[in-house]
Amino acid sequence: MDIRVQADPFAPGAVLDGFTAALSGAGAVVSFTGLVRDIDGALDHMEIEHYPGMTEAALRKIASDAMERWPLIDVLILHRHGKLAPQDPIMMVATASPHRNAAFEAADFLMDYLKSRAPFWKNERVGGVDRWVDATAEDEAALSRWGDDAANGGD
Amino acid sequence: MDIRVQADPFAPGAVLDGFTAALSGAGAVVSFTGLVRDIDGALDHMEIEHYPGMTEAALRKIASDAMERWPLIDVLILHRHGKLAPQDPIMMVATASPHRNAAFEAADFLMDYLKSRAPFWKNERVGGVDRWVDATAEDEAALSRWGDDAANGGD
Amino acid sequence: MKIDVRYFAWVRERIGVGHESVETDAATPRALIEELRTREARYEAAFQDITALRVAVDQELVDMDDALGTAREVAFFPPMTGG
Amino acid sequence: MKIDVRYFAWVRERIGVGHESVETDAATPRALIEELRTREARYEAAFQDITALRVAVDQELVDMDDALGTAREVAFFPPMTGG
Repeated sequence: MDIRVQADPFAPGAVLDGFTAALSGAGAVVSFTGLVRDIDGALDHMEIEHYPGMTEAALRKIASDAMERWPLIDVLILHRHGKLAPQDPIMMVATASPHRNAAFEAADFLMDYLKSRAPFWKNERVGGVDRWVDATAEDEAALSRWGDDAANGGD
Repeated sequence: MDIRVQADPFAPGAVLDGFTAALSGAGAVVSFTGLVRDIDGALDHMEIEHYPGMTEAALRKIASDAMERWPLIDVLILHRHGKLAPQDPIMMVATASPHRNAAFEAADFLMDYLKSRAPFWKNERVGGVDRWVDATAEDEAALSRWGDDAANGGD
Repeated sequence: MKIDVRYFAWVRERIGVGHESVETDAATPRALIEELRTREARYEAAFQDITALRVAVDQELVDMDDALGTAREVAFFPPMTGG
Repeated sequence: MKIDVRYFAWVRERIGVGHESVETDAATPRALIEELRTREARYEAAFQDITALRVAVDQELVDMDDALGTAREVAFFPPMTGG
């Protein structure tokens, strides 16, 4: 299990190759990379706040839950904080398994929990004005797909 | 759309970074890498046969179907043929979308069709004996998840 | 008891500090919020809609009505937006 | 008509060649298989279980009973195992 919370930029390819090289017995590796989206071309930058200490613990919990639930060989979660430019990679998860479906489902699970259960908050500066990104009802609802208690964590 | 059929090895990370660098407006990139599995430590090598000409056309069709079905910014399919060693990357797909779910679902779709509708045949040499890998009923059944005519292609 | 109270995102901005030490006998996060609201307008501004807030006690997500017990650190923040 | 017939994987191995030119009036892939089976034992060995085979006509997957029409290239092979 590899959990990283960092202000520094990262190259998804280097992370993927490092993750893959360390595997033994894997047949399937799935990666998800989140990029800073700039749909209207108006985003100056994004700033991500987090809760040091709790962040690492929350990510470790999410990764452990995935390892318990699927036959995974390894899991990686990397998430940046601080200032990011449009198109910068924000975060990445990777899963490895002997089986394709397990790798896909676990990556999807990691993303659902990471969105709503890890203490990150995105702030976007658009046209010189800062605004906090709102959580969506869909993100919260997505957790019910996995139908367990963790979906009810928090209020 | 980037379709590659090649005998040469490839580094998944370099492919992922190249794919990601060319994107505009993407928020989500999903990659799947298939590795030569060697569960019993007995695999000498794998040899993949394919149908030159038809292979490229079939992969292009599968990628186009995904682009029509989901709001994707780009799709990549890379598949090796020839001789591969245990743990070698066999193939890779990547999808990019503004939306996470579209990127995940499309990558899953590409894999399902690639397994049963692209003209590749795997041969494993185990303990000096060659054997053709059998297609599984599960792989065929997986296509029905997507519920369309293409699932009935072939006899 | 003395609790280190932390604020994040717009909760932090409205209150004006990232964390502070609070002397309280509140039994739950909800009771702690009600106590803080009576202090100054900036707390009222941050805590006016309690359904828009999440809380962690000793760095674990909990419900607003869970017991604070011997908590050392309580954090209030809006729903998380990672990923 | 003259058709380029191609074989892959164990079909190719059993027949002993990767492709050959065949003069035939078969109307469907199934009819072409029945014709080839009568030729030599190696064809019989390759084609004994037609349900284990797939066919492509001019590089597109089709059903065994589809019309060959003016096909130039027909390929027989086992179910594919890519990915």
